Amino acid sequence: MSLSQWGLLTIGAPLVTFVLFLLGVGRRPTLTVALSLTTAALACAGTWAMAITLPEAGYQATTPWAATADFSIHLGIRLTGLSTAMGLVVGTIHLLVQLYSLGYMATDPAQARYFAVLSLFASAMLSVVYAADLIQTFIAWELVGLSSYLLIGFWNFKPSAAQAAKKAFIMTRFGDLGLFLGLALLMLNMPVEAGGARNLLIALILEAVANNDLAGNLFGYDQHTVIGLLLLCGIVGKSAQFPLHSWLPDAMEGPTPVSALLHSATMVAAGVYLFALLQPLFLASSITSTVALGIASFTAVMAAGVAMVNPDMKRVLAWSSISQLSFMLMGLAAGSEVAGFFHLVTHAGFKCLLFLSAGIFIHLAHSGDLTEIGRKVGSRSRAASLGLLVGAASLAGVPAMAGFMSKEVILAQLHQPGYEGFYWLALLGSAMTAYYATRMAAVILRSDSAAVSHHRDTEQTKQEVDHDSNHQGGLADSIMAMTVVGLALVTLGLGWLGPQLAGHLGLDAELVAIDWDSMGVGLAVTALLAGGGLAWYDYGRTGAYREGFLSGLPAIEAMLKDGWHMDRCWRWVSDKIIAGLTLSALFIDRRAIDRSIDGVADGARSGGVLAASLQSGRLQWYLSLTLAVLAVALILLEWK
Amino acid sequence: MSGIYLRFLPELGLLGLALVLFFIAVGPGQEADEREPADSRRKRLIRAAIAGDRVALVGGGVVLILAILAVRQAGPLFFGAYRVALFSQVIKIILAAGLFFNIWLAQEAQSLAPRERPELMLFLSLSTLGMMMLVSADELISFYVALEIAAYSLYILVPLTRGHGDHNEAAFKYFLYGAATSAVALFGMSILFGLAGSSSIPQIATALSANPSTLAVTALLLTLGGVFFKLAVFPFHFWAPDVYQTTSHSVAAFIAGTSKVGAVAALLRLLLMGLSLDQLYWLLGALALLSMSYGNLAALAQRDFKRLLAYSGVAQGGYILLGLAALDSAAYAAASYYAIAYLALMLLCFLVVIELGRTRHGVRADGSTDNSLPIDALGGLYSRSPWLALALMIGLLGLAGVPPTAGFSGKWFLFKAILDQGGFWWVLIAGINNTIAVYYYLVVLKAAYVTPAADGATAIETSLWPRALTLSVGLGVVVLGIAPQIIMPTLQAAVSAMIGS
Amino acid sequence: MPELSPETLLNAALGLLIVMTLAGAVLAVTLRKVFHNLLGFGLSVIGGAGVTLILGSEFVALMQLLIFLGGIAIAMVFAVMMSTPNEQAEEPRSAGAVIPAILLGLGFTALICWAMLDGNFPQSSPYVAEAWSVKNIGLLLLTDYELPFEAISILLLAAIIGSVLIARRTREPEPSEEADRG
Amino acid sequence: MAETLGSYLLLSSALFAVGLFGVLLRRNLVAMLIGVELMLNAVIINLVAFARFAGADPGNGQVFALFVIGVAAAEAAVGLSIILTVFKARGAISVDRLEELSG
Amino acid sequence: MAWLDSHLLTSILLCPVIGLALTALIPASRTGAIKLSAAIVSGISCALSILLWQRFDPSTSRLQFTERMEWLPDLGITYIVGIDGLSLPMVLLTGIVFFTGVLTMWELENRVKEYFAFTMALVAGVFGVFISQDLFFLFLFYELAVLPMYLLIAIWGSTRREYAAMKLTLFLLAGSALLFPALIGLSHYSGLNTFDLTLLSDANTDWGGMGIIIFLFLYLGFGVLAGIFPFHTWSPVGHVAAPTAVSMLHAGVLMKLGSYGVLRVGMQVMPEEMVRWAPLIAALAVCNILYGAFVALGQTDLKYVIGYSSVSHMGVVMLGLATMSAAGISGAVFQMFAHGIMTALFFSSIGHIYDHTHTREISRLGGLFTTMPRASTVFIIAGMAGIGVPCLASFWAELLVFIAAVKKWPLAGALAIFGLVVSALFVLRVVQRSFFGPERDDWKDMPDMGNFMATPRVILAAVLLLFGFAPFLMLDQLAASVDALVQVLEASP
Repeated sequence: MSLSQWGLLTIGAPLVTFVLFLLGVGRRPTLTVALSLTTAALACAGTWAMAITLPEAGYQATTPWAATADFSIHLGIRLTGLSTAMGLVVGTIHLLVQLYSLGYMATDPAQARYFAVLSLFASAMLSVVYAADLIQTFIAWELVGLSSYLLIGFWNFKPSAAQAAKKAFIMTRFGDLGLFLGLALLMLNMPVEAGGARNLLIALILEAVANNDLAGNLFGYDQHTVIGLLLLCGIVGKSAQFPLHSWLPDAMEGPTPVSALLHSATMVAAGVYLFALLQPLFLASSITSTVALGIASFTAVMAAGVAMVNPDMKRVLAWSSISQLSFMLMGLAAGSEVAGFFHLVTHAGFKCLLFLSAGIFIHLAHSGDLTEIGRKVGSRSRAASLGLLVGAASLAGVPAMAGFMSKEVILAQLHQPGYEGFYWLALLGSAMTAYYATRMAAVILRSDSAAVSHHRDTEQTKQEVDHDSNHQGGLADSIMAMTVVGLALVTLGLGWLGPQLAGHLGLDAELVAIDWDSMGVGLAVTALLAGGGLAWYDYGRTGAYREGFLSGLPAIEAMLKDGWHMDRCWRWVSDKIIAGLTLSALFIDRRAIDRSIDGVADGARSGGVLAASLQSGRLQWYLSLTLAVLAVALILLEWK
Repeated sequence: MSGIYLRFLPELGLLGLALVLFFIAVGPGQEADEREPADSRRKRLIRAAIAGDRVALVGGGVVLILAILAVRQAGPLFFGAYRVALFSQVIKIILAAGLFFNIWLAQEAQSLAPRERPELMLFLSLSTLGMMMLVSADELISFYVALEIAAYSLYILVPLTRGHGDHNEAAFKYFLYGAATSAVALFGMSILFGLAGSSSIPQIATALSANPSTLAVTALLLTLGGVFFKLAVFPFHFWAPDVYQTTSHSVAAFIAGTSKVGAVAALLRLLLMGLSLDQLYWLLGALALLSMSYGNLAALAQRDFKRLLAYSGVAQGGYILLGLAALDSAAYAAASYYAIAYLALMLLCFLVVIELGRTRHGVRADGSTDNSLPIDALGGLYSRSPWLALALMIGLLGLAGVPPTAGFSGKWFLFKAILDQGGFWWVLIAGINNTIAVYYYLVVLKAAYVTPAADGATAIETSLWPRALTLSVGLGVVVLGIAPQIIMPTLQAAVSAMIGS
Repeated sequence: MPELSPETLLNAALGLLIVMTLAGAVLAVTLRKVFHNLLGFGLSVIGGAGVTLILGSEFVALMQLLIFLGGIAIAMVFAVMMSTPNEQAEEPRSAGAVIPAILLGLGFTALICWAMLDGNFPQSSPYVAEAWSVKNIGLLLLTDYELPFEAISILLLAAIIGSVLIARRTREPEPSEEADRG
Repeated sequence: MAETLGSYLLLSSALFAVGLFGVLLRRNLVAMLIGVELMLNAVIINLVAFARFAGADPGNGQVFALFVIGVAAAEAAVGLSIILTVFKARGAISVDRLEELSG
Repeated sequence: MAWLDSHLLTSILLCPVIGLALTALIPASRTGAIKLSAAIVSGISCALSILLWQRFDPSTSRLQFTERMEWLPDLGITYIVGIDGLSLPMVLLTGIVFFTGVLTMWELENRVKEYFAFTMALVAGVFGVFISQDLFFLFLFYELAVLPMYLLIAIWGSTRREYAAMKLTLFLLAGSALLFPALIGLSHYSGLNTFDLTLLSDANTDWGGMGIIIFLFLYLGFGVLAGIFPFHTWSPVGHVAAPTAVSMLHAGVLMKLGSYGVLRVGMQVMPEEMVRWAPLIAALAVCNILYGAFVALGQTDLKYVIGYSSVSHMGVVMLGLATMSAAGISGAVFQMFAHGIMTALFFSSIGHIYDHTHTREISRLGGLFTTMPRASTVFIIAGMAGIGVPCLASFWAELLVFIAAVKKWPLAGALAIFGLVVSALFVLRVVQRSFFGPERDDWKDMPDMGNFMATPRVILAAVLLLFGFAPFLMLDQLAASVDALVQVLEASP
């Protein structure tokens, strides 16, 4: 099989499942599930094959898909170190989650729709990864958004799920607004090749950026900055960075495997991947990189803060994903290509592990609340506890674990002159990460010894759990347990794959190596110990008050619980601005335009009544009127 | 010698028909005979009336055939007082066709007493005869007498409606308004006679073009007044709504349809005299726009269908006058094409009025006759009689200028001719007027097609006559609309021959 | 006494006739009783005939007198007698209706008259007695104007039948008008 | 009074005006008819005057006048019979009784 | 087959006319036969338009399948029919919407005979406009398409139908009151006394002062039907009142007559005037997009939302035309096609919902996804197309138009793209309120679409997906004609 055939198979196979589902195969769930599993396996095999047989200079095969005289759009695949590595991650995790979902969704009546949309997501995500033309990336980007909408709103009979799905789609759409505009401007300012039709082939873009063809100014600013900032909007939207992040915690309404696959490992990582893909373009203007760094570092700290106080396990993991994504962005924005990406790979591993184990915990405890899980399940489920331990450890950044290895590279990258502020923020972030990671592990695993803290279960996680819990144990549990254990083992080894990854990306392994006795590592370990210790003190040790040091500062705690009131400002925006615009538009439509047009019609009608009244019935009035008009005509004749 | 008879064939045919009808009217069946019981006398009268109707129909058909035969005739008659040309012969065919269809409509007309039905046929044919002579009269005196023949037979027909009522009021108004206008027209003609020194139209034309003065335009305007009265253009239209509403449906059909075609033809011939007076262009244009707008606006406020048709007639007269104001052969051809289309569409509308009239017991409480037809009486026509509904739809859509009827093509040619003479803004005003007109046509169509039949409204069984008429005229209108080249070239040739000579 | 030459006599007669016509016309229009109007109308017709006579057309003058006075005026008398039983006078129009009517009537005719007066009519040809004779009219009626001659007969026939028809309905109602409606 | 075309035209216009005035003002239908007849008289004088002074063919003018007289007669006949039917229908021959049809 | 080859267009035009004749002949009582004949006729016309699509030679920009017949030579009227890349998609669109429209109204019961007769007349008018190359016939078919609309809405309509029908008809005829002088003026002021479009556009006459007025009248006349900003209020009212298939035909096809008119008559014959007025057209188009989207956001009736979304999408079409670039115009034509199919799908799904629940209040409808999964999926597919989700036809159209717009007027482009977000808002708001959420008990026993009734919806969805997956099918057909038009536009001063 040639590379392009592999590519077509990887992207095409899952899509076939979705199309067949649409055409009616959906009526037989088992067939759909089987089909989606086989296509997932095929795709995963495809990604591995492409990663292994990648020729030295990369491979690109495109066909012009929609051509007009001004510009043409190409579809195809572009295999580079980066794209095959990312494809590998996506393919494998997707296969794992599909397996896991077999158990998780065993009893759900709409199972066929779930697996079909999941395959649609896989094909879209792979298409983002392997795209050769930025427009193809944009297309896949939108499809990913669509499938996340359908998956978050999978249980659409739940109003909260429907609301969350809509919110996710709209917010990411805001981001895509900037992305589309950026792409359009990029397309229009690309150097014109011979045929006169411009296009957005990534290879051409990188080449143009390299030999500085894109210089010049656009609306008075440097072109790189304008395009870079606009593309950044898309990334901020998709990877849930600061202004457009509040959809991710609500996205937890969806089934847990969805959260595992989409909202931790792959989908939200698409933004970071795009940044890595077009890194030379972003770094070409210093303003864009500093803005990216600023947003990322602020989001890291902000998200970590919320994660520290959030009672619900999946919400904690969601906020933690936001902050980890900011770390990746910081790494990339600070200039190193491998730092962010390595963290992306490891994060995909341990965050997916954490989510899958959370799935088991919630299945068993019938509730998403941390203390509830701690009390009911504690460490009874072997696999889940193992997953939780390994995941939490690498999340917190315990040395030699996957999280630590990749985060350390990022911290090292930030440790250069000029990035001091961001470095300290990163350190603070990793400390807070250590805090909430240990807090989560401690609350669940050490629940029996600690005094019973006041327990509050949020309404909607209750309902969600009822749904999860009606499984009949047995085969489903064992499948889920096996996947978690497998993933745990893989995550353990991930940390050490740094050099191979760098080699795959065509960079020397030095960039990823950690010199253990440097001051940076020391600082990182101190941050870990500080955060972890504090959390252990609050939650882990016997007799802990399980309150969290923040309960001492109720104002801050309330703000953090409410997610820095971001939801409230977005609702304000939608209520005030959008509703206001709608009402004024309605007013114009009903009052101004309609009223004036009906007015014209009534005017004509009253003109009619006036004209008819001329017909008074008196014969002599008729005659005099006729003569009067004739007289006027005669006068006009004389005068003209 | 035979040439002369051939040239005068249609008029001779009509005279013959009038003679036959005269004898039927005063024939043996009519005189009152005490001994005879009332209802047998009534049956005899009805039989005589139906016999009269059939004879008139056959006679109308014969006249139509004669007119078609005589279409190629050309040349002067009666010592130059009468000119027969392709244009006059074409108009005679249309007038004969109009008469034939009007007689077809008036078969067993209910709104006239059986005793007076032969007279109805007699005066209809006399009026058509007058109009035929009007068209080829080449001399002011015969023009005036022919005009009066056409007019007086209609003044007599209007009061002939069954019983007493407000049609008498309309009759007197119609008569006196007509008399006064014809007196004013005569005054204008006398001035024309003075200016040209002779009453023959070609000489007047040469005299007027020799020294065009405001007096010439004044005189021509007054003379045109007489014909405007007949065409019911704005300042001369006041009689139309009352007459249409109150007189019997068959007479109203004739006044609305055929007599308007005659008026258009007469106007065309009179305008020959004023071709060189450019002030006339502005005057006629202004009159046309006024009458178009007045007709359309007034029609908006109407509740009675025939009154609405009257005002719409004023508006349609405005469109035709706008065409005639362009004073060039293409415009004249378009105007006559539009007049033909208008005649056919009016026949369709009045077919519905007459058939509905049969089912309405038109007598008010105080015994006076009520010939009005409110629009709501059309309610639910689609279910009561699909044939009439179809006829009404074609008629109304044609009047509204909706393709594929001849109304649309007519409007298109008319507006093209006007615009070619530089009337861009006039065409815009006419277009806007057309939109206003569509409103009240749709109000009627809504009554017929949308509002369900009022309870108690019985189904109207239409006999073979009206169905055949709907099919033939309706199809004719649609075919004429889609393929105007059937008659358009002949009209253009006729008009250019007339203007050229 | 100015000498009685034929012109002064002619002018005097013309003056008298004009005054008679106009006075008759004004009487025909303003008096309140219809009979007085008819008398005024008769006077005006006689004046008109006289003027026509002076203009040289005896036949037309004669016809005017004959038809207008003999025919139309008498018919009107009959009509008035049949329609207004007790001869009551018609109350006059209010000033508000009169003035606009006068203004309109006079204005309209003044406009035409002003246009006529400064209109350039062709040169007047010398008076040829023979052209004005009755023989010439008879000749013309049967040659040049033979068509209107025939046409007027149709018109008069139609008028007679029509008026008889309409008038008949006023006297003897239709025998079974209602029954027939069935 | 000078015997010129102008004076005759003045006379006929005056007569026309008075006739018009009669038609516009009088309530009695017959009086209106009289007004119309007066207007026709004015036309006759006009025609004959043109025949005499404006170089028109005298025969033509006179014949025209004759036909106008003829039509006037026909008009009076029809007019009077219509007035009779109005009288039967409305009981009076005054124009105020003829104002019911409007709008 | 040779006859068919040379007279393909006239036979497409004659299909509905024959359908009209057939419907007239079949007695009113046998509704089944009438529906069957209508289905067959519409099927044939759809098949013929697909045949046309397949036989079309995309390499040249000249007119194809032309048929010519002298009609009234000295009045400059000749019967010329022919299509090029611009009108080909429109003919296909009409064929598809006509066929699916007839199928959607399969459950109609009252006055079936008249309904199908008027629909045949309407479609004959629409076909006529898209294929005729002579102004007289173009205007004849344009007016023919307007009047049956009145009766269709007034008789079979729903909320405030008579007011809506009258308002719609008067609006369109006011538009045509402007078109009368403009079209005739074209032939008069161009000096050559003909209505033949190709002659007029090749002559590239200098219009002088009157050119401005004529183009303005053309743009406003046709624009009223295309729903441009200030004159759009008739279209939502008309859509809501019309029965399902009529609003499918109306929003799907009739609104395209307006923009097609501007494209064919306005841009081809008077390029320099188009260049002069392009900024105004673009500004109004952007108003259309944003204004339509925001008003749709505030609506409570399902059909009103779709009505205003059509106004917003037609704004995208006009924006595409205003950019006068190859991408813009081909995007506009593609959007005309895609929006036609999408709105037809929207209305047919709402039709099914309305027929059973007899309400279209968004607040009262809820949880329909569980009660009627099929109808809801169809609505959601149409909704996704409305938002411009990839793999559905309108994505490509909007992509091309917006990139072209950003190139010509960056601000207009940005605002138009913002419109996308607002349209996402109102579609998802409707989907969330009416389709997702808990199942309401008063709609619990509503039947979902049967297999037969699902076929038209599936056809429409399939077309959306087909052109979404393979845009080159459409863009290659358009390429030659669009390039020719762009050259003409660039050549003018």
